[in-house]
Amino acid sequence: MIHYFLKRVISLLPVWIGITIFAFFLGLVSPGDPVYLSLTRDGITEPSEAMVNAKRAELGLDLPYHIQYVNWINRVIRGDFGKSIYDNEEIKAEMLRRMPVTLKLAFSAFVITVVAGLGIGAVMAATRDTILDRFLRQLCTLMVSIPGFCMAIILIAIFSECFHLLPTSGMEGVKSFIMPSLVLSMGTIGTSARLSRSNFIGEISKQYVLVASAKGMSKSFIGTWHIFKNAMIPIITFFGLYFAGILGGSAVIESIFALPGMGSYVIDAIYNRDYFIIQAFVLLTGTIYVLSNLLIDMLYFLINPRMKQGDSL
Amino acid sequence: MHYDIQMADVTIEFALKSKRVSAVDQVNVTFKAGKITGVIGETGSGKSVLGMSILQLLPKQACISGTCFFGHKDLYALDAESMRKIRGQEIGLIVQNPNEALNPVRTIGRQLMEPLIKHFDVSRTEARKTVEAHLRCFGFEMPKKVMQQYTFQMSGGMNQRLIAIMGLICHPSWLIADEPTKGLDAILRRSIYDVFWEIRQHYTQSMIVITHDLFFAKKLCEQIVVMYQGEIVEIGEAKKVLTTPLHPYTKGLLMATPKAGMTPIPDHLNPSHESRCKFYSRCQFASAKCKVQFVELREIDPDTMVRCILYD
Amino acid sequence: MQGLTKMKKKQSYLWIILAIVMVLGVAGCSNNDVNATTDKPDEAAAQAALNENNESDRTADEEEDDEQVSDVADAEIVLAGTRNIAPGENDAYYCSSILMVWEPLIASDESGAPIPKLAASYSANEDYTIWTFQLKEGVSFHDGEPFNADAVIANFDRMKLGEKSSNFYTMNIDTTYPGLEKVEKLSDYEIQLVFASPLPTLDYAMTNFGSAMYSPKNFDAEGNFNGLPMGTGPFKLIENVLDSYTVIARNDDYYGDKAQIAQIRIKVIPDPDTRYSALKSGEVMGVLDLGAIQPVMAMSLVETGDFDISYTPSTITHYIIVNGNKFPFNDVRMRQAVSLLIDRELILDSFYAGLGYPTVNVLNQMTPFYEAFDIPHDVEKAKSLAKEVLGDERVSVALVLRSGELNRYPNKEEAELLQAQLKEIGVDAEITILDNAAWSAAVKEGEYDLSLKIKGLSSAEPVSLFSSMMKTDNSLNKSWSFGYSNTEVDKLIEDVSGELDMAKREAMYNRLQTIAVEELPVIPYFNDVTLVAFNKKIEGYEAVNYGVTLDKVHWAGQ
Amino acid sequence: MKMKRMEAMPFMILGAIVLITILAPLLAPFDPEMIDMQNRLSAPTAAHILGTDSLGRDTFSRVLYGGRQSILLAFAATLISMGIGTAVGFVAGYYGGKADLLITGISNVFLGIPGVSIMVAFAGVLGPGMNSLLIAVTVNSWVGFSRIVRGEVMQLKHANFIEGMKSVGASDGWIFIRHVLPNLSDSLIILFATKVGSVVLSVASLSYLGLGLQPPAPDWAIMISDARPYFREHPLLMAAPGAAIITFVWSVHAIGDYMRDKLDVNKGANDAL
Amino acid sequence: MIELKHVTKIFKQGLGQTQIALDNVSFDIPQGTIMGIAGNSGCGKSTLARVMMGLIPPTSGSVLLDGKAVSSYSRKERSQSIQMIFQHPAQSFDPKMMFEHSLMEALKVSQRIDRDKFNAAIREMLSQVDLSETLLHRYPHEVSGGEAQRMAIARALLLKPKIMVMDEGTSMLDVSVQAKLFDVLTTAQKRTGMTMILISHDLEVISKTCQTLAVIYCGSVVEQGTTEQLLTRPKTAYVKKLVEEFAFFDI
Repeated sequence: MIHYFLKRVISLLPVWIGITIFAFFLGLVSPGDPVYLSLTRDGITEPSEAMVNAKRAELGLDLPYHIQYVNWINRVIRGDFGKSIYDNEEIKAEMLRRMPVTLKLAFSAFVITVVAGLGIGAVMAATRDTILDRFLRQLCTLMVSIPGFCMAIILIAIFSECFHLLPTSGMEGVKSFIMPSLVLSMGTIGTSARLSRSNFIGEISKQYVLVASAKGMSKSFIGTWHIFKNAMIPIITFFGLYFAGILGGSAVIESIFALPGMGSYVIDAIYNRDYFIIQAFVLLTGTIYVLSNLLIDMLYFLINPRMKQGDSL
Repeated sequence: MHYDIQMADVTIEFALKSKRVSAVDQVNVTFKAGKITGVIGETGSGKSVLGMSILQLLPKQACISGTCFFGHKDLYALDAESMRKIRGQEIGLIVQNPNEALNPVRTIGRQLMEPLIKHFDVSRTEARKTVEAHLRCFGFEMPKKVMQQYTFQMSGGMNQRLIAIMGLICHPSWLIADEPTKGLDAILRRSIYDVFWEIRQHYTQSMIVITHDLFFAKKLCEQIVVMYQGEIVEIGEAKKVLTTPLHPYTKGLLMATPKAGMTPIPDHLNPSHESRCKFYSRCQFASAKCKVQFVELREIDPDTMVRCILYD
Repeated sequence: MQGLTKMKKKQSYLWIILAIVMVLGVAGCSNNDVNATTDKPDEAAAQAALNENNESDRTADEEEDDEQVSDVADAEIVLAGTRNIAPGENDAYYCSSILMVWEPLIASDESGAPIPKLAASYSANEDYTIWTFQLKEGVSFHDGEPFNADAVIANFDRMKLGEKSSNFYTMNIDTTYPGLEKVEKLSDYEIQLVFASPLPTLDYAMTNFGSAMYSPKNFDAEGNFNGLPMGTGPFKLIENVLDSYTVIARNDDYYGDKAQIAQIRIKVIPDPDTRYSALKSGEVMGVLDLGAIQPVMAMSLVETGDFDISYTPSTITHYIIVNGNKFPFNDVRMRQAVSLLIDRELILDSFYAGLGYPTVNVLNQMTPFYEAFDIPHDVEKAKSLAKEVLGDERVSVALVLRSGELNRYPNKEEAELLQAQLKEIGVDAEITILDNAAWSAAVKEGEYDLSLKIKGLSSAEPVSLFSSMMKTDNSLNKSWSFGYSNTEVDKLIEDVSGELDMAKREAMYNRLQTIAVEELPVIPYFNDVTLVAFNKKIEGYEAVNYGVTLDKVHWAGQ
Repeated sequence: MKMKRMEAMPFMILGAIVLITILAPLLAPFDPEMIDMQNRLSAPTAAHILGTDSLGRDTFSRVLYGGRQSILLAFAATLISMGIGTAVGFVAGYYGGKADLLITGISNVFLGIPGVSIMVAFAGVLGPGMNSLLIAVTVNSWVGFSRIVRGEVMQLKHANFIEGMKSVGASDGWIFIRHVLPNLSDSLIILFATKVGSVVLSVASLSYLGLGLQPPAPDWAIMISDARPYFREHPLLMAAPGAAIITFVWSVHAIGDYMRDKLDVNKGANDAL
Repeated sequence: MIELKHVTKIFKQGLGQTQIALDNVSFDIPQGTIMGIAGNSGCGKSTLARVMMGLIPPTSGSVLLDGKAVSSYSRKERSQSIQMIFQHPAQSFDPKMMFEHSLMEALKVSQRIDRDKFNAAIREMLSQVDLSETLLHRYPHEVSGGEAQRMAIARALLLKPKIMVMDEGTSMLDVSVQAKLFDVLTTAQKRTGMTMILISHDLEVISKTCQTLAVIYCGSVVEQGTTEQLLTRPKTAYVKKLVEEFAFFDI
């Protein structure tokens, strides 16, 4: 088992390095000068040429790119993400403050997607080709096609303005996470429901299901113990990648629902060409992607015994 | 007290998207308890469909008419719950390709214990003991170790024996085997024969073996039913049917075996148009009468029947 | 052997549960210590904020306790701001002057002129090189420290430590107090500033952010705040969670008239539409800060009957900035044509619900030196002027918008209207929205022709505006590529800062304004207002040129 | 291949929308960019069927024109990413070994970068507008195609008919074009349909953030974000473009799902995702 | 004439594990003879077939076709000298193409016959394998196993190969269909005089059709010789057991 785990880690290392390189150069390539922006932040003062250069030297932005990259990497390994160029806030503190918000949002969206996705998928597979199946299929397609921000505006208009049930924004405990996570997960519920339906149906036609029913096992027993576990294998990979994806993708939702998460933080950073924040963010999401990959492999390893036998994936 | 399986006027059709395909056409047959009956026929003869319909294991699109009495119960009329009780407990099934018959992500032990716990709701430890006994009986030296493992860790032969045990674990009075020798090489074919011999000694005499392998059937079975395009063309005592066949199709089949020089059955000997006998277009002994006269299964002597006007 | 299966099964369940716990743990624990780091010294407040934040039902009883303490009339009022109104220690002023937590030596009145605040009175010698301030007595900071000459000197020492950036106004002693030599304590309540060169309008520069006063014990070695700000204002800042909310409470021993409400909580809702919904659903009682609510949405709230608005002229002017280095706007006639073409009344009525004052004067009205000019609108004259420049062909120009301001102002609609109108004078404008960084880069390199931009008046003293907008090769003139240069203007700007005689100074400013109106280095089109909207359940919520009268706010009927 | 009426609907709707977008100049009663400040924000009238927006432009004409940019962009970007993805996927699947390792590594890197930040960064780099969106979307979605193609090619490689073709003397290129591509077509169509749908949505959210497509040419997403201050009194301003986007994306996804269900039926399980 | 000289094939299975598929196999088949290769599943028969076809390179040793190494032939030259029939008939054709199109394509690619004679050649070949022309407009999944396999044989014969390899060609078919297939094959072989190599686990089929025989176990040739000699006087224990297995079902 450990052997397999190490093999995966080694294979994911170059990916992580690739992500750091991509993150580093993503920032540098974009036009606009963050130093000038940060000095004219209050919209009133006008920095002179000398002041701008002095600050740029101070931040080490005038060094050749590869040296900047090396400095950045060994700073990052020590856990110091440096300060934001725009308002020289300590990036690590800012991220630690914002990370739990995005994690809570991402995790609640993830839970909703898994529960709803698998639930609907299973129902569709069980009631295959009935009216319910067709209705649910259309519902999934519809859920995938509604833009997130439209859904957000409509939900706010209904639940906050008319019925005063849910807070429109802010961080007042669980209530303020209901609408955002619902909107964030809606698109993926549609996709994951369709995926699990395909997989469940695929498994139903397999030989071992015939054998199990020939043994006199009940439909529900076969469903839970036999089909579910087999169908889960490809679905885990989908959910794993989805979880890594949410972190980057919730910027719009976070700005609408005024949740101080990573998404809106990085969008502002990109507006202000705040290289250090962009690099830190992409590095973070890259690391989480790599970690979630490992997590998927571990879960995969546990659920799919074929792996234990050392078969190559 | 073993019951016979009596099937009367059984017709099975599949309602596919565009058209209805008929697989079994007006079959009347009785499988006697305590006897191994071989159902022989080529691909598309409906033998598997007939066998599977007994346990109602056909896909949803199949529509079955006629009756299939198992003792006093008509299996076709049973509701899902009572049918479930019969499966595994009274009629066991051994499926076709052994390597895909077991759930790859669940240990063999658990899959074998499931029916015991479900049907007789015995405790887990007791179920485990019975399974171990069966495993030992089928030649597995270390039953405990095997129960931890998974089907992909087993060889073809071992998997065969496992699915046999799976079918027999609840000591059903009847056993249906669907194409046990399909695509197997010589060694495995022989080991499957030993497995059936084992079953015959310790478990049950009443078996239906569906196969296209004539010699395997000849060696194993006592009674043989030959099917062609959904109809039964000949029934008889195994040795007799496969050495001195009556129906032209059975004769053709035997001539086509490698031992008999592999002479093929001609495809379009006589111009075929609506004729009563389905084998008319490929039959050497075809005559004008065959086209006109309605042919049904006639009894020549107590346990041989044939569907051909030659024997009127 | 037998145990093997059981153990193996258990092991796999263990793994799965472990994974879930780990993920939950990361989310949970990082949440706890995070709040603690925000305000290091004030551990208790952060812990309170954390508990309240986690259990939503807890917040309900939290409010009840407040109620038991003071009667229903003093329940906490919740307002919504557009950005972090208290950016924290790294900001030069910790929080905006809107919160009335800290007070300056010199404040400004309605028209933007300087009035004494913590400095009871002040005077300068005749060549304006020595300014003496008599400080208000009997005033103390929120942490109990007395407000006296030593406290003022401590604040000046902090400013001397170097420039500090801020979201509101960069604190830089060299720009606010150029040539300051000495800060002397004459007596416990009197200080004197000695300058190398004459500074006739120092009091204008010192208004509001120019002379913010904090308790001497409020800073660490480098001059950053060592905790919550300790000012002298009618409110004390008791709690601040970045990007979530800021809570200010009444300062009971305030020397002036006390605030009429016990506690105000200001939430941060950056999205304009969500802010609107929060206001409409009664979740917040009012909105404040720059661009709090767009006029159109404010009007739709007023129509519902249970909301009201309050506005007052602000220091912000809306300009159409032009690239004076490139044809066609390097020709003054073209600029005049555009100024004549645009219908300022129509823009204000359609997009700003009439809340704004049309102007052609580059100088904002919030300064005593402001001169009103009549606003010509003559499309035919505009066409003839344009024909003189363009002849018969048409020219295509780039109209660039800054995405940062789209949330606050209907710039996109204004641009599309401008685009349609420009077609009439042979100018085909192509609109592009650039994010802040790309906009500054494009504008600096002159890769644009027209853009819509707002500009605030830094201080009531107009010289800084004129020099940045009109002086050849100077700040905005250069970095926004106006390409405007006029020798008379340059000479005037040099002389005016040295001119001691107020009457002469005013005449020079008038001359500058007339030149600006004729030569239009940049095309101003209206002076903006500070607009706030509030729920009729509260009263005394009026807009002042920078912020809201927070100390006069109270529940209706109290 | 007779389709039941219900199944044919998405094809008809998509066809209708594409047709309307192409014929917009003929169908639209008004010039979508003609400003008429007199009757701003008017309710639906005989002339203006769906009323007018804050600048007095006719909402109905703008909805007709609204699809042009986003549909064109979606189809173009997805086609390009399908091209790149299929080629790369084929090389990885067919030749395997080192090429496969390298390509999987690179695609992992692309997957590791969050989609939105790539798009926003590219919009910043090249300035907003069609070409930067095109590149941003392509960079973000080619990986999806290459992973699916790689999986399918690996399965196809062992099918006898590929070895058969080799033994008949066909070159790899011939096999790719004549045999691999047609057999991939089912999964590619499914992924293409779903990708077009998701591209329209991600471009819409980008335009919502202000970095997507540029005014004044009408675009559904921009119309929605412009209508935000007015939508409570004039719901049509947001409902019309919203409905347009949802219908278009729904029809595209429905086609994708129809193909997948057809594929599921005759090929057993297929995780075309 | 096809000769195998000490052919060995080792597959790498990652993590350093290797699996020996073929171990020092050498034999030669004179032109025009029919040779059988028997062995149980998993003994390396299919690998041997693919090595002979030149589809997979041997790890060591060489395969000579008329004296020249198979690997030195270009794909086109190889296609004109050796052809193969696979185990799964429906899978031997591209599911998206009608049979007519597949046959035409085979002719076009191999350029064995010039373009205008294509139709005639196809019609003539179909009659040889006794298939009706209506099948040309059908898809692979619309015909029976037997018909598809005969179509595969037609495609192979159209290329006029010197050698035809059949890898378990009939194991998926019914007895009567198998008989029909071999009937077609043997008549074609007599007509063209090509070499035929039948690979199967079914000793009976091979004994009835092949002159010489080689038995393979775990990748190495256990015994080799004329069919009659191996069946009646098997030397090695494995072959004895194999023969016994088949005889078991005869009584």
